[in-house]
Amino acid sequence: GNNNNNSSGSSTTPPPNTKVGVLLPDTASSPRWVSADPNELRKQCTANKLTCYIDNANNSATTMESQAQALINQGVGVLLVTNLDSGSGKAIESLAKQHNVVAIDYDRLTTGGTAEYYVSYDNVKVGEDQGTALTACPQVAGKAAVGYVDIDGAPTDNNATLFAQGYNSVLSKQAGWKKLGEQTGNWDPATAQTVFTTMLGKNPTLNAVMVANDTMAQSVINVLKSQGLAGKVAVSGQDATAGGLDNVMAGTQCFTIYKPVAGEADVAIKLAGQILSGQKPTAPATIKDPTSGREVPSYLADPTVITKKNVALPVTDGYETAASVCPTPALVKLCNENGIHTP
Amino acid sequence: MKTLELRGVGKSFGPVVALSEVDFSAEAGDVTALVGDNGAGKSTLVKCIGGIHRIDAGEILVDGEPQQLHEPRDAARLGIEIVHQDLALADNLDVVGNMFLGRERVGRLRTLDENTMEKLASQTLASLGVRTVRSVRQRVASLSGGQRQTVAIAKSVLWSSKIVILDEPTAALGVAQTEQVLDLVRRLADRGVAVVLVSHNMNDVMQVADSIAVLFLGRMATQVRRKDVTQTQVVELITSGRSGELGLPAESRGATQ
Amino acid sequence: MKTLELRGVGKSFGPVVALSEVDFSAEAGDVTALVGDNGAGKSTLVKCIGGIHRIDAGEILVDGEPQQLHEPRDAARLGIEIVHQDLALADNLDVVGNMFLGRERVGRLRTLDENTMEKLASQTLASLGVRTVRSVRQRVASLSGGQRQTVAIAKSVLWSSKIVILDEPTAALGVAQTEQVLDLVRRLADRGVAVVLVSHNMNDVMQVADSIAVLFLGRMATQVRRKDVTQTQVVELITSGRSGELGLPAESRGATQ
Amino acid sequence: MNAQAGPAVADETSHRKPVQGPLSAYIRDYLARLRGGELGSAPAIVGLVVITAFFAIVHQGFLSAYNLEALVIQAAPIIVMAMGLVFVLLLGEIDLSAGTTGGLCSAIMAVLLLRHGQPWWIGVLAGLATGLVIGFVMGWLRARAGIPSFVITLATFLAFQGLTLILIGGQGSVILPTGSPLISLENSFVPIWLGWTLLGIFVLGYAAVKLIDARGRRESGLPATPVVVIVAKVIAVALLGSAFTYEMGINRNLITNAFFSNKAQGEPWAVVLLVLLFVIWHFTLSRTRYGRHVYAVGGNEEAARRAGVVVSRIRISVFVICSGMAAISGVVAASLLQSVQSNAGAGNTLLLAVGAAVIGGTSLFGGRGRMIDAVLGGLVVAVIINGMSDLIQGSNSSGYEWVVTGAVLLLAAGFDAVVRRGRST
Amino acid sequence: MNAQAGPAVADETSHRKPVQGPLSAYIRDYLARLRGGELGSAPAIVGLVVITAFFAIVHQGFLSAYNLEALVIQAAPIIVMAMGLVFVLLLGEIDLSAGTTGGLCSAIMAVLLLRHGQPWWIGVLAGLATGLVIGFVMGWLRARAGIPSFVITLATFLAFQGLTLILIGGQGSVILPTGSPLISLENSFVPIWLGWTLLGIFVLGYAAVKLIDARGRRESGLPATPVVVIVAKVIAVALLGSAFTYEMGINRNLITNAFFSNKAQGEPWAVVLLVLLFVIWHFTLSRTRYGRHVYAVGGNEEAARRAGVVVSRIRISVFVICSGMAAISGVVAASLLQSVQSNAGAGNTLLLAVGAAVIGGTSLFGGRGRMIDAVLGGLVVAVIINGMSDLIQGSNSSGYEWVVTGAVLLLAAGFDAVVRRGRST
Ligand SMILES: Nc1ncnc2c1ncn2[C@@H]1O[C@H](COP(=O)(O)OP(=O)(O)OP(=O)(O)O)[C@@H](O)[C@H]1O
Ligand SMILES: Nc1ncnc2c1ncn2[C@@H]1O[C@H](COP(=O)(O)OP(=O)(O)OP(=O)(O)O)[C@@H](O)[C@H]1O
Ligand SMILES: [Mg+2]
Ligand SMILES: [Mg+2]
Repeated sequence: GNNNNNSSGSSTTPPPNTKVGVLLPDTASSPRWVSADPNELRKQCTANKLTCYIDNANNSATTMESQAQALINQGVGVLLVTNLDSGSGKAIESLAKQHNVVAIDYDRLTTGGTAEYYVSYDNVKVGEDQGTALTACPQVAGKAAVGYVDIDGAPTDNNATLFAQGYNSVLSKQAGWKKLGEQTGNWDPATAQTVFTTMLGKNPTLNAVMVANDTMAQSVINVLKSQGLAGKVAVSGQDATAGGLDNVMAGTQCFTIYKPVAGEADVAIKLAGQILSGQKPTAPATIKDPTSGREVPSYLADPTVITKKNVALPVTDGYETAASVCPTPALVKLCNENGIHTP
Repeated sequence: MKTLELRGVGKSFGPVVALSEVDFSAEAGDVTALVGDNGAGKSTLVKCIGGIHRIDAGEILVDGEPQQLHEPRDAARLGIEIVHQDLALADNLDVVGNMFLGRERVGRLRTLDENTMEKLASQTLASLGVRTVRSVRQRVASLSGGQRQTVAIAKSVLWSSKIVILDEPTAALGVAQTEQVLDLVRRLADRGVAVVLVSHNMNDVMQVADSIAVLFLGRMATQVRRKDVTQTQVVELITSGRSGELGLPAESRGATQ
Repeated sequence: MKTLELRGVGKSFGPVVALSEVDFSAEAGDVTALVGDNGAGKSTLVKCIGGIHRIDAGEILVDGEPQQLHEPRDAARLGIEIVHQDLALADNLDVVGNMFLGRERVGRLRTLDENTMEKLASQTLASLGVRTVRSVRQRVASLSGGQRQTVAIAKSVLWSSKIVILDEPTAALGVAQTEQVLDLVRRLADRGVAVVLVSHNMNDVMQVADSIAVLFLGRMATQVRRKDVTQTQVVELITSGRSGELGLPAESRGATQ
Repeated sequence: MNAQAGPAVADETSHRKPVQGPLSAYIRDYLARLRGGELGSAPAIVGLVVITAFFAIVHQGFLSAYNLEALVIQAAPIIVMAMGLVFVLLLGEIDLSAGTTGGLCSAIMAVLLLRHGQPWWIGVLAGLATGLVIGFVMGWLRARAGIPSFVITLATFLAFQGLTLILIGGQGSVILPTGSPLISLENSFVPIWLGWTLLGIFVLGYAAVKLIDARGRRESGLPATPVVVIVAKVIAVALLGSAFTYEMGINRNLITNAFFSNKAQGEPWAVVLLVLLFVIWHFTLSRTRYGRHVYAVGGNEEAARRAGVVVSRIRISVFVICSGMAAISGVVAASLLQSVQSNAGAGNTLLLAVGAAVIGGTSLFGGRGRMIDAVLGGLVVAVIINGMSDLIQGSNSSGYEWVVTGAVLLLAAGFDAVVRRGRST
Repeated sequence: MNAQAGPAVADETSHRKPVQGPLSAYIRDYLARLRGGELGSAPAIVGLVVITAFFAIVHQGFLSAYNLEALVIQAAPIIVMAMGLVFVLLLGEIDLSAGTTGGLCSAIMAVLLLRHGQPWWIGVLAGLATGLVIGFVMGWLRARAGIPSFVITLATFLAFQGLTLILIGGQGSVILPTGSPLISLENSFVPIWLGWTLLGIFVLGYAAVKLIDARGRRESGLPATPVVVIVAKVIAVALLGSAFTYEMGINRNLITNAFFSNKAQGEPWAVVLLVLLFVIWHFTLSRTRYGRHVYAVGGNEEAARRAGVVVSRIRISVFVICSGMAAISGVVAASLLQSVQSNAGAGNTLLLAVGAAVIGGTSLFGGRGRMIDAVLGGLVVAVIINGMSDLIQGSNSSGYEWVVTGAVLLLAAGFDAVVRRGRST
């Protein structure tokens, strides 16, 4: 029981090695990797007097591997890894281990990997929250019979599988809910739009659409709009993007999932700081790695479901700016009605 | 028995009838000249024999045996060696590479025997009177028109073949080189090869040919022994398909068009 | 004043010296024959005049004015029209498209005036004695060697130019067509055009030329009036660079190699 | 015998076919050309019909007005991009970056609209201008610096993907303002009466051009397409157009209920854009000096150069056209998705557009290709993608979908190749 | 005058250069060829040196033993794939699916290993066999059915991506068993003594081949490379090899801490594989009848056909080689990542490999290219990617990275083009 009060390490003398490497996965699965995470991580690093090197692998495992090599070459002592998949994640972690660098799984668990810690939101939980929130949408709440379709993320992305596992476990248990189709949108709006156009053509009376994230939800809403059905059908989302929040305010999207980056970033960076200063912190929980059965010391945060009621939260948190959520006069008006105040 | 014989050969390109009912023969030891106006079908005939075009009708016999010629390889297997009018040389290979293409010499470990090939190439070119090819290691893209022509001819004489067909071999050649090639043609025939020579140059034709075949608008006007005709008659046959008793019957001329 | 004049022109391709210190001139109303062995540098000289190759040394004068020829367009602008030995035709265009390439006629709305072009193309071909081109709407890829040659020649006579250069124009042509082209050459000269004719056929050269220039291994052996030499002398000049008093001084022969 | 002057030599030279009534001669000629391998669009059309029939059988509702509209608007960005690519391919060049160029241009447009409050047309103009400048720079690098276009456009493919990401930034996507005319392009419809009027104008124009052509040729003493054939073609075009316009006139709303009854009918505006672009570029390629020069450079660059064509200018121009069309394609795609993503134009966008042109009959080696190739090939690709999206279900569906898409693409191309077979030999 | 018989005509014919000592003649000749534009690998080498120097300056640690090893193992899959692509490109064909073929083959290997408990070599053989079969089928479709290779390989690009996804399934990746020799390929190191031994063998072999060649030519009375030049070349190769082997002998571990303390030294096994593959294919292309025929078909297919080369067999064979090398590349990539992803080989894999071959000097239009192109170009690409990943930091770094990678690629190619400039005209 060393200490899990993470802030205590920062007041001691600066550690000899202050370099932390961060490997982020891509730009398509969620916009968070483009600026939210880098910005927050950098902020935390500065606060903890650490030097952070942040890379994004652009959805290529080989790129991530080469970035890992480069960071290790920089002399980082701790490597935060948001893997693209467990395989390449494991390779990077064993590489790190080979070169005496401590790896932390950031946001995504590398199953079968060798990371010393796991800092994340629980992705199955995210999926479950999505499922539960969908059943609570006004369009379907209390209905005896609900027809719905799934539009999943890219099957190449393990997280998409975990999300789907989460929401399907909830939805399949709902009495009267009938799945009319399940397709993948590949995290790609064009694919999602093509797929949903066909789905709607086959099932014009569907009541709910379980979409894995906000970007693909936009495509679903486009199609619904063209049929005058926007707002009549419950549509889910994830990531609390500006567009997603707009759609939630407009009522065309039922909810989105907000995962405040700060909740992960500050924990991870403080942990890194402690490791660099020579400690071996003890995590508050463990998660069982389904592949190796190893109990991975974990720091887990909870996601928030954003509906029209609490739509202002991501903006007041600073996760999104009011300017990007409310770019046009019409949206400014809507924002003001919903408690988002533009300067 | 004729070394090479064509019977009733026909060939069309879509709507264009290039050859129709062509009979033609070439005998060992003879130089057979194939003449005709531009577009008469000479090169098409040569390409049919070479397996580049498939014939639509008729048959091609080599040593009296009907043969299926679908690929240039088929022709090569039968001992037919051709220099085409549209010289096909691989511009990215050097002179040696082109001359031995398809018949490279190999040495130990089945590696190319470049030294032997290089020597043979130089010798053959020299024997054709070419003095201006600076190096046989030069890529053929950089050769002059006549030099390219010589490389193509040299390629064909490197092998002992039964039938050698030359489609306008001297068109691009200088005075001395033309003499050498005509000389070569004569010597090949004397060695017992059946040589077919396509040419527009009546002097050359009258000088070396033993037999003359005249194509007119895709039809064979006539094939006669050299000694039975005069140059004027041949020219008349070429331009009008007919000369006195020789050639196509009057009513059929131009019907193929 | 000479219509076309070259002074001390030199051109090398990497290690290969194709032309060195070449002087040459052609006058309006004259047919100037340019002869030489294979690889002597005739086509290279023509390409230098045509702006296809840039010269390394010397200067090219048209009507006494030194000119920079960097692009074929530059030559065309000066009224120089050339039929190259390596006929450049766009195989994917038809005969009309090729003959008018770069100088298409346009009609209303700046659209191509296909009808006029088609008529003119047919007429020009007919005037060159070509009877076997089935349609001027045929793609040139399907033409015979001689037909391609005729299209290239026809292309050059469609325009009134000051200087016309023909690089072995009759090489692939039949007897009648050759006559037509030689006739054309004579008529062009008579109309005051400076015509340069590259040819290996001494009969043709002696028949139409007013002046003869002989290239030997990249150097100009001599340029003389037709009437001052015999055919034998010209052949000697071609093969050895020298004939009696004419040609390169003995010690310099072959030095360019 | 002077060609410049002599006018009256040989009409009989150029056409010695026995005259036996213009119609039967025309048909005989056409069949002979078909046999000879000059197939034009026939294989692509047959392929399109076969694939459509296939999906119409296995996927009920495939030919409904609802799906037909979806198909057209999904095909629009592919077709527009393929049209631009035809120019580049005609020169034997490639533009790997057309997809990301479109993405970048639409991102610039979206950012101007939403972050700088510009009106929509300024955004579109800025996007288009960007495309043209990009094309000019790439063309210049190819023509003057002599860098292979594969490498140039591979570099810009990467760079523009990055620029789009930087522009769109952390939001993942920028959503276009609702109600903007931009969105209408793919999502609102030509009034039915206007649709019929436009069809009428198109058919009349087509007829007029064909008839004037034929008259011109007859007046010049050249053989012309018989009037019967022209009339038949015009009627065919009119019928096809009418069938489409009629089906698009049906209300496509899937459900109506007490709350809600708006109607979706009329053809999408994108169709008008497509027809317009097609007519312009088809005209350019087939009837202008410029188009002729493009073919000439693609067929034999040296021949074109010797004929006085400024090859480098042609080369630059095709890149400009291609990138400009890519920009338009980007705008159309943005209209379709009502938003611009940070990865707009990446992925398979470009490959599908090139595939469309090639399936249509355009050669990758230059010199052969037409505008109609882009349209027909684009439709084939769109039909495959649309038809496929229903065929396979499940969260791992994309795996099977890729496999089947690949197989169908191969079948379509194989069919095409077999039909064209006659041409070789 | 009979060429078959007549042996003794004209040695002076083929070489009329004034003899003035073999060395100075050799140098004069080399310079003249350089001036004439026959640059061989010079531009790629200079480009490589310039880029490396650039990164070594802006990015301290770029030339460290650690990074050099990383660079080599990252370049390995690209180089292997580019080697295979050179064959296809030499024929003017393209294989868009090389990347996903590699992915599919490695997926098959991984699945055999992990789900069916096969030993590693069965997995590798199965993967390789799959590659060869794929290549054969694609080659057959190209050569016999006459479908353009762009379309065939676009279809297989999609289909194999789908198959890999189906095989690997929704977990995103399959992890190779720890300690398998497969992983060692890219992740463990040749013992230092063995490294030096292998280098010695390589240098001796190189010297032997060059000297035997020269002797053969001299014996045949042909001009040969002077011994001085050969010795100089051998020394250069030996020096370069020694420098590399020496640097790879340094322990590359940068830090030790409470958790672990390992050593990393010796060159990666992948280097041995690369050298082996290079020697085999270089030999095939430059010294066998087959290689000569590949060049001939690429230079002028018709000429090759007329010379009796079985063009379709050559065409099929290059696809087989390309796909086989793609399979090996897939295995190397799997070894690098110690796992196989469900999107293995997709994305930019193929474009980068083709880019490598082209930057090295291989033409996309066929007929021009060598094995060394793949190696040098692959190194250029790997240096850019490796150098870049460190250069740019900050939010949106991935966007900037794309942009800068594109720009550097363009610079490298532009440099190459400018150097080669002399050749045109
Ligand atoms: N692009 C080039 N690169 C290298 N060498 C060249 C090139 N073009 C021509 N040569 C060389 O220059 C010399 C002259 O060639 P040119 O084509 O001018 O000869 P020519 O007199 O026209 O011969 P021919 O009568 O055979 O047409 C030849 O030795 C040829 O090999
Ligand atoms: N591939 C082809 N497609 C269509 N027509 C062709 C093709 N090849 C040749 N032709 C036509 O066939 C006829 C005969 O051509 P061929 O080349 O055999 O003539 P030729 O007698 O060799 O003439 P030349 O003396 O000019 O070489 C010509 O009218 C030509 O246009
Ligand atoms: Mg011929
Ligand atoms: Mg010449």
